[in-house]
Amino acid sequence: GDVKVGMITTLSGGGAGLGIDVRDGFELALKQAGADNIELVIEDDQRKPDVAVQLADKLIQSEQVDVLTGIIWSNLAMAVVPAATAQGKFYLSPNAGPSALAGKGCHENYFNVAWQNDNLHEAAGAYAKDTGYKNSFILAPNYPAGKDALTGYKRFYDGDLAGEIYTKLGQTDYAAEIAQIRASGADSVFFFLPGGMGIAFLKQYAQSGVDLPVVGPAFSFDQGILQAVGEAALGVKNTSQWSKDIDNPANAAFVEGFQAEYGRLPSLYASQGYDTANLLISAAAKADVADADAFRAALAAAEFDSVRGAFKFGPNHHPIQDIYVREVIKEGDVYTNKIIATGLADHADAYAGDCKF
Amino acid sequence: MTSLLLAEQVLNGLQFGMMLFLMSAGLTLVFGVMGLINLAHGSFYMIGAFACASVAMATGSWFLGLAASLAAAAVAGVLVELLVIRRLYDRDHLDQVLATFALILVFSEGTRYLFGSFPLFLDVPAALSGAVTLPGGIAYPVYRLAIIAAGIAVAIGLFWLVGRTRLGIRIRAGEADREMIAALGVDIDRLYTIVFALGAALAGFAGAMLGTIQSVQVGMGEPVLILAFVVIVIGGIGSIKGALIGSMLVGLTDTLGRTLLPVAFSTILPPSDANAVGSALASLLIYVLMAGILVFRPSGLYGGRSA
Amino acid sequence: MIPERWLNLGVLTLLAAVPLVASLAGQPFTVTLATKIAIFALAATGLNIALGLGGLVSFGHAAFFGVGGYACGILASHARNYEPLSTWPWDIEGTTQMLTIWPIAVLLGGLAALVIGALSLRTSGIFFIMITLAFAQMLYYFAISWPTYGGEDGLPFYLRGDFPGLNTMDPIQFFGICFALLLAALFTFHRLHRARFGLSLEAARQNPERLRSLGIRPFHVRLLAFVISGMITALAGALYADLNRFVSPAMLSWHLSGELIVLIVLGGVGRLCGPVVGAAAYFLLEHWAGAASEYWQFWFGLLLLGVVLFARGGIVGALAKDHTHD
Amino acid sequence: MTEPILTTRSLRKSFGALAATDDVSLDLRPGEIHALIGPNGAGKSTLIKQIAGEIAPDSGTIHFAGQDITTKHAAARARLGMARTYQISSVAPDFTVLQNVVLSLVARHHGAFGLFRNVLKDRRLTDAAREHIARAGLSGRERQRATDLSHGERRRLEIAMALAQSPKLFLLDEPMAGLGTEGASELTGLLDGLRQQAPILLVEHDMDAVFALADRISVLVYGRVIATGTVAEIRANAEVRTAYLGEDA
Amino acid sequence: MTAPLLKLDNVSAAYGAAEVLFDLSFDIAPGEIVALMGRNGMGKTTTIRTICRMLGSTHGHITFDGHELTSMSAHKAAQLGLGLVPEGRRCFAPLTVAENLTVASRPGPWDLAAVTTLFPRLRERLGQSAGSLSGGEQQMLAIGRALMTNPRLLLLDEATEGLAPVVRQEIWAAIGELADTAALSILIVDKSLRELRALAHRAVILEKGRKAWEGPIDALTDDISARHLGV
Ligand SMILES: Nc1ncnc2c1ncn2[C@@H]1O[C@H](COP(=O)(O)OP(=O)(O)OP(=O)(O)O)[C@@H](O)[C@H]1O
Ligand SMILES: Nc1ncnc2c1ncn2[C@@H]1O[C@H](COP(=O)(O)OP(=O)(O)OP(=O)(O)O)[C@@H](O)[C@H]1O
Ligand SMILES: [Mg+2]
Ligand SMILES: [Mg+2]
Repeated sequence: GDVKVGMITTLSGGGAGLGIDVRDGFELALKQAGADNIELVIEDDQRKPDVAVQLADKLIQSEQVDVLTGIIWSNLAMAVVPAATAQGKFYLSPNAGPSALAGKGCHENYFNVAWQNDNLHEAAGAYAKDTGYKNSFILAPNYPAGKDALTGYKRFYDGDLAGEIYTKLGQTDYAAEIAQIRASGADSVFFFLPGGMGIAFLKQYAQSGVDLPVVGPAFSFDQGILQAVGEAALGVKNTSQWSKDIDNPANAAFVEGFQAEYGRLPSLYASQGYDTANLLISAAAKADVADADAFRAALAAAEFDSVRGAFKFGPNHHPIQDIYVREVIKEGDVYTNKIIATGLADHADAYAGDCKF
Repeated sequence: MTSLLLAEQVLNGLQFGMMLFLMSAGLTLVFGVMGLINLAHGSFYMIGAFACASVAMATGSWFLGLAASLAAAAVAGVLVELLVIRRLYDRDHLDQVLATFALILVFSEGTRYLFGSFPLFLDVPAALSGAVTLPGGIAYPVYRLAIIAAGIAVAIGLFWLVGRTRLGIRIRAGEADREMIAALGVDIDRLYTIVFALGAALAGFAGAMLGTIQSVQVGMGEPVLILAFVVIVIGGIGSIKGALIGSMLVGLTDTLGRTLLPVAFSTILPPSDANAVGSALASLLIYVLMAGILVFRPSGLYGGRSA
Repeated sequence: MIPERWLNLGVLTLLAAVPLVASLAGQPFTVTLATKIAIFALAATGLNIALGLGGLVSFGHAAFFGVGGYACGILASHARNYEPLSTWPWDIEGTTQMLTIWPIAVLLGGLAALVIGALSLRTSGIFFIMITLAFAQMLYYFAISWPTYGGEDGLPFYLRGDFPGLNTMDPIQFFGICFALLLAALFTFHRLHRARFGLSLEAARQNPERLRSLGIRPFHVRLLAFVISGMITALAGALYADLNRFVSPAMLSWHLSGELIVLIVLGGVGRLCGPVVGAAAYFLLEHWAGAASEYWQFWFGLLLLGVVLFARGGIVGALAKDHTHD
Repeated sequence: MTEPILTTRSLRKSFGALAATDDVSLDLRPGEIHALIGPNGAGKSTLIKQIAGEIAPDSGTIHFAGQDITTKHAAARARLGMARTYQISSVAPDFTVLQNVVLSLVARHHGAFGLFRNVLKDRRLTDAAREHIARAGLSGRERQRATDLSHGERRRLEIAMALAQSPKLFLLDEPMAGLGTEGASELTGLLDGLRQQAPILLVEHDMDAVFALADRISVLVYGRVIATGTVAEIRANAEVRTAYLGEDA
Repeated sequence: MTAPLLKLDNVSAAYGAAEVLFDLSFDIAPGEIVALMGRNGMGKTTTIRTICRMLGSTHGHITFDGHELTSMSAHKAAQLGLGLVPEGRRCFAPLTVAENLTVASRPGPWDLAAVTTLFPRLRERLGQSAGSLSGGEQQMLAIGRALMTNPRLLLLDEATEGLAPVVRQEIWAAIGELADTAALSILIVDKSLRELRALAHRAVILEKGRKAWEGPIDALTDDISARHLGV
């Protein structure tokens, strides 16, 4: 049946790149599927939680959308999702997956198509363990997502910690942290520093003469950002549920289609937007959104070809999926990633048990 | 924590201070000397970084990029002064705030339009890359030493310009009474254009220098702006010496706070709480420092005036 | 050029009438937008007392906005979860009653303003701007890293507070509440402005030395102004939390402080309806520009620039006859 | 003999090596005009500032209306009944003439903390203010903003504001400056009548006015009082003639 | 007769909507001292500000040494040789005395040495900030600063206000000398009629922004001064 979708995402200011990729991925999927039964309204949240809430109100009240999607950041999701689902709308998350919405605060109408926030960090911890690291130095910004990251890493990593640091959100100089890493006797470094923080850290790390192996979640090594890090990232291992070299027809169609449409390589976020749209298309084909129960069941079945290959939802409507370990390589002039291992297979999140619809 | 590490952290603190000084030098000049609250300082910083990155990418030469950053920021400065700022001198400070706030939007989105939403690549040139071993065995990145050198050079240049030249005197006179200095036969309009462009060029220079080891992206100027204001306010407005000392203070406080507070708290709290609490406090520390200094010295460390 | 009084009347009538019509026409989002405008106008009216009358350019009013917001959010979320706020030394329960929450928010905002003001008012000019920023930033970083109430993620509480006899979840009714409070604040501003206090406060801005030699200590006058100002802004914060059913550290960020200043300057510093006109212009522009282009902030910036350059004394200043003191 | 209203005892104030006020003891009795003259930079304004409480003396005491006010702040002194004018006009520039004078009235008699009543609609206040404005020769200018006044008009506003304070003591720092010949003679007449209301400490370089008005004159040179006496005594003082008056006095 | 150095031709001026000066014409010859007189608020300062281009004229022409000033910016006009001692001194408060003097100096006979010889008081205070000077000292500084630009026409607006009688006499003497020896033209506003009579060659009296009287100073009878100046 017909579905009206409201997308709230970050299209201006800092962090706009992520939202733009999600949007482009989403639109590409709609276009490829020729899904003209899906009407899309897009709004820019400027990365401000209050603006996001008001846009949600607008989409729900004035545009009367059936489904919301698009939010990039956990704090914006926390502001929008509970209110939207409470009003009986569906929310499909193409990126943020705060733990509060996966466990006690879960909702039957909330589907996360990307990951629960901890997932990639957990895979990094598992990889560190498999590789035999015994003494990791771990760091993340001092805010909830940062704390989740370190907790996630520690959940699967079982060696010692040479150090654990929370940096300031938005910090750009890491000389002091790097000095601590050097002095700590660590054998590896795990970091979660999204956006410009990660670029700054890696560049400074590369200049510092410290050359311990580095692991991190995909966010600092994704297509959009990798060119800015440049050589400093070469060889770094990072964890991701997607990579452009995953070998399946859906992914091939996506990567090729995205490059043809937008003239750049797709990113992790684009893949998530793409999958979200395809999930929606599959559900809309099976059920009428007016029949909420049927539509919900159609979403939960997740019968679409994910660019990640196998994809299914767990009991809390969060993905159960493989998470890969990638290595940053250089292909010609372009820095990109190559899968080298599977960090966690068929992985669900740690909070599903707390979720009762 | 060993004393060697402590020494290294002190060095890092001073070095961070130098970075802060580079960021605030242009702001001190424009703000302290011309009395103009220029929120768009961060935009010039960004323009410098983007100019450097794109020219370095196109030509392969970082040094050409650096030159381009100066030129681009200065040109932007001249344009902004002629088209906008010039009309605002005899207005309320607040009009300047609003206008330069609007300029931030224009520059940020303009840059995003031209360069896209993704960070640009800009890396340390081969000549300045790698680390050297300092006496005492601290391995220290060459590029950071270059930043220190650049900071010192800028400081000396500004001291001379503002304190020792007639240009400096005239600008300060212009700040006190624009109409009067014009009536004495000084073309204060042109002087202000020059100074504003110089301030912008300094910001651009800082953007290129620091962007090289940070990230070159839209919005990179905003955090810088606040930090730079903190620095010059602590030091006292209009005082280059104050800006220098303020930078060092902020750099040391921030760096040492970041590294020592978690250690200090770990004596009373379990390690991961200690980290969280310690670093939470560390991120407020420079504001505590600023508020503390201003409560006891209401016009900063070296400020005589409260413009 | 029209007399300022007529302009004010027109603006307020418009602000009341548009949501009414929109509500009848089934355009609830227009009502939400008007509510946002009214709330920000309220917050900015608070700031206008300090900034417009007293010349105290506070770059930290987000602190009070956030304090009010968090007061509302914390009380409401405790009430919704049936967890007492504290059990020692007293039992304190959360509440969802607006009539209880408001006084608490206002009181806390006033208290915060008293402390911050007492320390900050030792300085002046840019130093005042920066020290108020410093205090707000302290609160901001504290809120980000304080996990109890969500840290950076913020604190959702799903439903608006209750007001006797009204359904606050109905956009137009909630708008009514906000608009009434805005009118009350504007009335307060108007009276203060014309009273001995307003006269002294303006004199303290123009020439503190002279005021002192006439027998009034500028510090006392300013401090009171700052406290009143903080209280009104805190009230607006509580309403804003209710509007979004959500609070987060973003309410404490320096962007918000800056935005409040921008609203006032845009509308007209020290003018009664400056904050209202500023908020309306700002958010409507944002709304329309946002719909027009991905690079809307560029055009929005240009528009703002145009207003500053060509409308002296803000929009009100450009439209209304010079306000003579009568 | 009546008690002096104002007494300073051994006041000292230095700026670095410069002794701007050096052991100054003087007094002001009810009903008198005591003129303070001396070369530029002698320390006259500095002395006024100490009496008004704007700068603190390094040592010495000041008594006013029977109390020791040495450590009281400026606003408290004003409320005790001290009014002063500034050598360089100091008014609220964006206020109208009327507002400035009303402010002055309010500050002296009511304080700042009236939050509700519209002061400018209070007829008692505005009528009184208009009267003071008229006495200072500014009638018709009530609605002009202070910054838009001419220099001489602004000097008159200063005087109107001091009058409005209805003080127990006037400290006037060069009130004649900028008034023009006609204005100066008008003001001379005004001050002449004012001394009955409150005594005046008058700093002035206009010797015509000083000689016409002063009951006593003190001469300040390099921060020290070198002579005090009647008009005739001071005119005859050779030291004063060379240090200050020049040959045409 | 030589060509006038400064010539005002039907000049009107206004502050925004408030018209203050109406159709004013007069001129000043080289070496001539002209006194500009009038009660408070009659437009003396406004005239001087208009000449200096601190205020635009709404009507009429001002020429200085053959240059049309009317469309010129303030600094260009000053560079032609206008030296202003403004009402209210307007020293640059945060700058030191020495900086105030040198900030706009131009080469010529008036240099730091000459000015500090005229005002020994300033020599003692060269390093002090101008804002902390006594009123009279600031007045000396304002005069010194104008002389340091080595002007051809000196505009003195209440330049002796607040100066001690001895100093004032010195300044009057100096002014007379300037006009005689350096052929400096002077337009002077001052309250002391007595000195003006002794010094000036001619007088212009303003009333409500209009020229009420003009003539040689000797023709300024008590009758006229009583009518226009109130004394
Ligand atoms: N803050 C200060 N720092 C240094 N010197 C100062 C300061 N204030 C005043 N002085 C000096 O103290 C002396 C006395 O100044 P004051 O203003 O009292 O003089 P005055 O007698 O009023 O002179 P005038 O008749 O010129 O107004 C002057 O030489 C002045 O330069
Ligand atoms: N900025 C202004 N805006 C409006 N009116 C002004 C302004 N400045 C001066 N005026 C008015 O213009 C008239 C002339 O002022 P001006 O300063 O030229 O007088 P003046 O002759 O120099 O008087 P004084 O002897 O008091 O210095 C006065 O009535 C004054 O009120
Ligand atoms: Mg004096
Ligand atoms: Mg005048």
